[in-house]
Amino acid sequence: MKVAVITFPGSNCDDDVVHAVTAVLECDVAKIWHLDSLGERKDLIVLPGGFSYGDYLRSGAMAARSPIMKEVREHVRKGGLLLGICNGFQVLTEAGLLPGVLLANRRPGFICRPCTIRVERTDTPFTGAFTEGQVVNFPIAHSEGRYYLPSSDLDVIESEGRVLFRYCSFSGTTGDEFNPNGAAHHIAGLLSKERNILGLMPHPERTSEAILGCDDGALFWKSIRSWVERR
Amino acid sequence: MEYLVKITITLKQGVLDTQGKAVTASLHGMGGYEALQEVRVGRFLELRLSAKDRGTVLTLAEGMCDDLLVNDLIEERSIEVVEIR
Amino acid sequence: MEYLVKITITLKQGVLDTQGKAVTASLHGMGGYEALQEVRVGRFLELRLSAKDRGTVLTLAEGMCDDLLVNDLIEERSIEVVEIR
Amino acid sequence: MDYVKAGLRREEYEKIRSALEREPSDCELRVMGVMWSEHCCYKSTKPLLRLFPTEGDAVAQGPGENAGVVDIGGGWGAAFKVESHNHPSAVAPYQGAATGVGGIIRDILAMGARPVASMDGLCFGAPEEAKTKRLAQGIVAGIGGYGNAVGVATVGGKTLYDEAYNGNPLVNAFSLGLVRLDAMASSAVARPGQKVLLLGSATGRDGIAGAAFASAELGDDEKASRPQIQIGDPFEEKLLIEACLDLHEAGLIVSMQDMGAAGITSSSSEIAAKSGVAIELDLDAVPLREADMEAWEILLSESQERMLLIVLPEKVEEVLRRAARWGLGCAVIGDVVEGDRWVTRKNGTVVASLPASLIGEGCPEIHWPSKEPGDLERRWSFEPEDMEMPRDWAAETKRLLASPNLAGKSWIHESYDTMVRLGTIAGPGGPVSVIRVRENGHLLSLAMETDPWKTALDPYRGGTETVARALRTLAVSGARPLGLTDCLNYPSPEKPEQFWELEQSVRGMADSCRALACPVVSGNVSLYNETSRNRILPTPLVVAVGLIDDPSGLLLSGRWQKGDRLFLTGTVAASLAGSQYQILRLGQGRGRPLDLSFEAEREFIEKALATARAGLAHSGRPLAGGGLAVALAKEAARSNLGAIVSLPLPTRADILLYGEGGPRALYSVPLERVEAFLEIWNGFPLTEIGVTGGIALHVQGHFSLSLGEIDRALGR
Ligand SMILES: Nc1ncnc2c1ncn2[C@@H]1O[C@H](COP(=O)(O)OP(=O)(O)O)[C@@H](O)[C@H]1O
Ligand SMILES: [Mg+2]
Repeated sequence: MKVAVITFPGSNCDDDVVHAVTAVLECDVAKIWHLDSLGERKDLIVLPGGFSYGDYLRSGAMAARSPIMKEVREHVRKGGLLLGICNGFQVLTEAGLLPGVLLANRRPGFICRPCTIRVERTDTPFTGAFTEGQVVNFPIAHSEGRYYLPSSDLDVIESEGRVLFRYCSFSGTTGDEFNPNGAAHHIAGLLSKERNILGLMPHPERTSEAILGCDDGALFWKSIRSWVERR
Repeated sequence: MEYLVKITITLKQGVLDTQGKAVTASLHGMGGYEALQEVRVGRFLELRLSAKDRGTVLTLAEGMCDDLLVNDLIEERSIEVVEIR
Repeated sequence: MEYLVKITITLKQGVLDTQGKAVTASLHGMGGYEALQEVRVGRFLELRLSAKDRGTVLTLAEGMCDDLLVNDLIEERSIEVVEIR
Repeated sequence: MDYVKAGLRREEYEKIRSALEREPSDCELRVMGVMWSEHCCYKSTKPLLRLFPTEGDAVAQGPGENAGVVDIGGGWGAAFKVESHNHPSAVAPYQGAATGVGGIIRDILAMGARPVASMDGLCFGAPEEAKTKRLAQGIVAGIGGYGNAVGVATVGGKTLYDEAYNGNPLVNAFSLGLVRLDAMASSAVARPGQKVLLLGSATGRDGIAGAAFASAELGDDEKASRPQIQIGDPFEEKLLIEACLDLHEAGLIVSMQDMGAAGITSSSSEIAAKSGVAIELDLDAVPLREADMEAWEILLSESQERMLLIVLPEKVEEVLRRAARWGLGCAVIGDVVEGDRWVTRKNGTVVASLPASLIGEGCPEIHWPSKEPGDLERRWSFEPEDMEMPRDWAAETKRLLASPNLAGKSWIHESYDTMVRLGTIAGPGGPVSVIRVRENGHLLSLAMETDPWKTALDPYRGGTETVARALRTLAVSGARPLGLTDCLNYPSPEKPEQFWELEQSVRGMADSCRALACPVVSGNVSLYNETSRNRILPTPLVVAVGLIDDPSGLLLSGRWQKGDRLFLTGTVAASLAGSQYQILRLGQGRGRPLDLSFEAEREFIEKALATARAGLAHSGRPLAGGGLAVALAKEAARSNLGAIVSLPLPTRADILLYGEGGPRALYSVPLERVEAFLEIWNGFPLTEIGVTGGIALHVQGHFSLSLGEIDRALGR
């Protein structure tokens, strides 16, 4: 499997994704500076977390307009997988590759802690190794994670089954008290219509190795590999 | 000619402004500001441009808003052009 | 009476505008905006207040700026009061 | 401009004049005024700093460079340092704290190390004051705002409150980076013929002469004494980190130097003096944010996110190319030549020409008079009987747990990115922070400690206890200490009683370091933390760094398992002097803190290390603020498990429950390992005090608190 992680100026989880994917899958992961070209065809492109362009103006806005995004769009048009984590999710919405926007947390301010989310479906490129309804711990670290979309559009993405992860309790129930940022419909992860783009607020790379206290994230990377290999 | 373009960006009605709410709450907490009903937090940009006329400036400014400065899903803008030289 | 207070907050001259720098560079990188010389990023606040007259409103607004809204070490403000009802 | 206005004393001015054999120019006077400020040249404390032991097996770089470096095995070193940003944070809490974080990160970077972990030590004023809340919120937001964005994990810290810090909060920023020992950067290797480059932000009027500002008492009218404050740009800093490491790894730079206090002046003159060369700067080549800046403004600007590079002429082009790729400004601003001069020109004329060695090292030391305070007797006169025993132990314990100094600090550390870089094995929330070093397979333990209350009562003993506590914390986690860094936060040294406190506490720290074989590899001094109304408690803060070779030898806290036996190692008879219990009850410390036995400390450290390495305990916690009762409660809360505890009563119950000081720890040991545990601790005071289980902490004869009550008290 060929993976590329894009580094925008200010990205800071790029090395983490490279490490986690390499550690779990033992495959080659290329780290690509935003001014460079993607090179050979990739199976998966990751837009990592961090503070691209300082998160100035609006999170993800400037990265979404950076030159490499042209190639990224080309990649998804051909059916390649695209994953945006945290700031990467913000880039995806700002780039119009996913609908909606991530607003300041319900209680303004940065929040970093472990976080439980529920896997809503397993027939996707990103979740094949999970079981439906499984609760996993992917930590969060953001100040703008409140997913927002006008409610009629929310109905559309729900009816299309595009909500892949929701914030929930340890036992899998959803509710405002388990929603760390006030995201609409408790959305933590959202798919594109074609299912090849995923925006994910929590960080699977932060729980991909047992030494970090939890390795739920490993299943996430393994899901992607199985899907790529089956294709 | 040199122009100053002032762009005021506000959140659309209906989009919950958590920062505004937090500011309102802290002002209420300080006492003496019971008269305050609501604060909404927006952005103010000042652009310096040189262009041959006001019309060009406005087109450029609109373009920059569309391309980067404003997110139409949640934000509204108002643009004012001032000639400075 | 109800008033709308519009507060525009900008960085003082000489204070590093980290956001403006990044936004300017980003717009330049997009091509087509060579006419742009500089962007400065500030804040815009809209307050809804009820008070008996404009003078009271202005005093309150100034107070809130001093107490919380504006960091006068690095920022400048301009206040506009609009009567809405 | 006269020398007094420049901040120089007569003696200093005379020395400059005789070294120059002429009157110094205005620009030179201003430069020297800043460079010879306390903040830059440690003139009041140099003699004291010499007391610290600075050598040891693990020391790869002791004090004197931008940061100390210890050998952590496998060819790797850890570069670390703590630095204060107290005065700036008092006037501009967000920006002051943010730029403090940025500054310490650049010091680490200047060693050629990649910064990977930060910690913050915060002292705030009385918690109920509105001003304290405003300062605390701004400071915490600034630390998070900067640290989160640059992608360096904040893995722990320390926060305390006391009215002595009203209007004078302390912000001590610590950072640690990893560097290959054979690729450590040095500021002593510049040679004639090389070029001087400035990388990063353009130079503006911010923070001009901030170092001098940091070296004086805060004025009563803060606004009047506010210099142009520095604005931090973590986005630029992130690029600067990547660019510098890129250039360093590619072998494109000879040397680099961060620009902190006194900006271009200190960075360039330091390189010149340490390398034994002259540097000539052309100020017209410095990229400016405002065109009309004067020479001295350019020289003393503390604009953030800049680094000075020394580069071979043939590599300049490649450096400029790479800088552009990283989106950073970069300009050639001068040359390295033969001699001992530091020469700067503007518009073709020389504006300053000083001996390089004079600037950094020439300042005459000041030996402030020292006098033992007259009130020691009174400070020390305290008998436990002076305090009534609590009637309701449950209420007393809850009150202690809920006190701002002991309650949970999640509102602070959850606003920090504690996990980025995937190195955090134990983040904030326990006594020790642990990171993994993927490069060599080892772990590093970090412990930040300060105890101003005990230091105020007895500076010497407070100093010994502060260092010892950090080393105990490391040992309990299984880490052998490699070295430590310290930040000496004090009021003005010019009052003889205050200088005595400074002196005595440094002696205490130094004796502890020597006796416990932990060299000091870096540090920082912040004096004049007082206003006309208030002065801070003497607040020496340390961060000790220790190594755990084999990750399986790590022992953390908050990990009780059902049926574990609980042991208190160390004496049961601690002291109430300066304890949190006493502070809470009396509003101040009274009495004389315990005198440490270094022998006992050494024994404790060896036994604690052996315990962790052999994996004999599920959980271990050194006793600190709040003593045994608070340790039990915190262990129970974090383990989500109760315990039944019964205590011996050779002393007053409050001393036993809440007393502090000395080498003591609370261990939870699974039944099958009790025997081996006892064997290791044989010969050291040890008391079996209970067994874990249930959903309440039940201390027989004293109190019973449910886990819910404990959580609520701690604010969890
Ligand atoms: N300023 C801070 N920054 C980061 N972490 C902090 C800070 N202050 C306190 N903490 C963390 O909060 C926890 C509780 O603080 P404290 O009561 O001092 O420690 P302990 O758990 O040893 O009693 C510690 O783990 C500490 O690392
Ligand atoms: Mg330095």
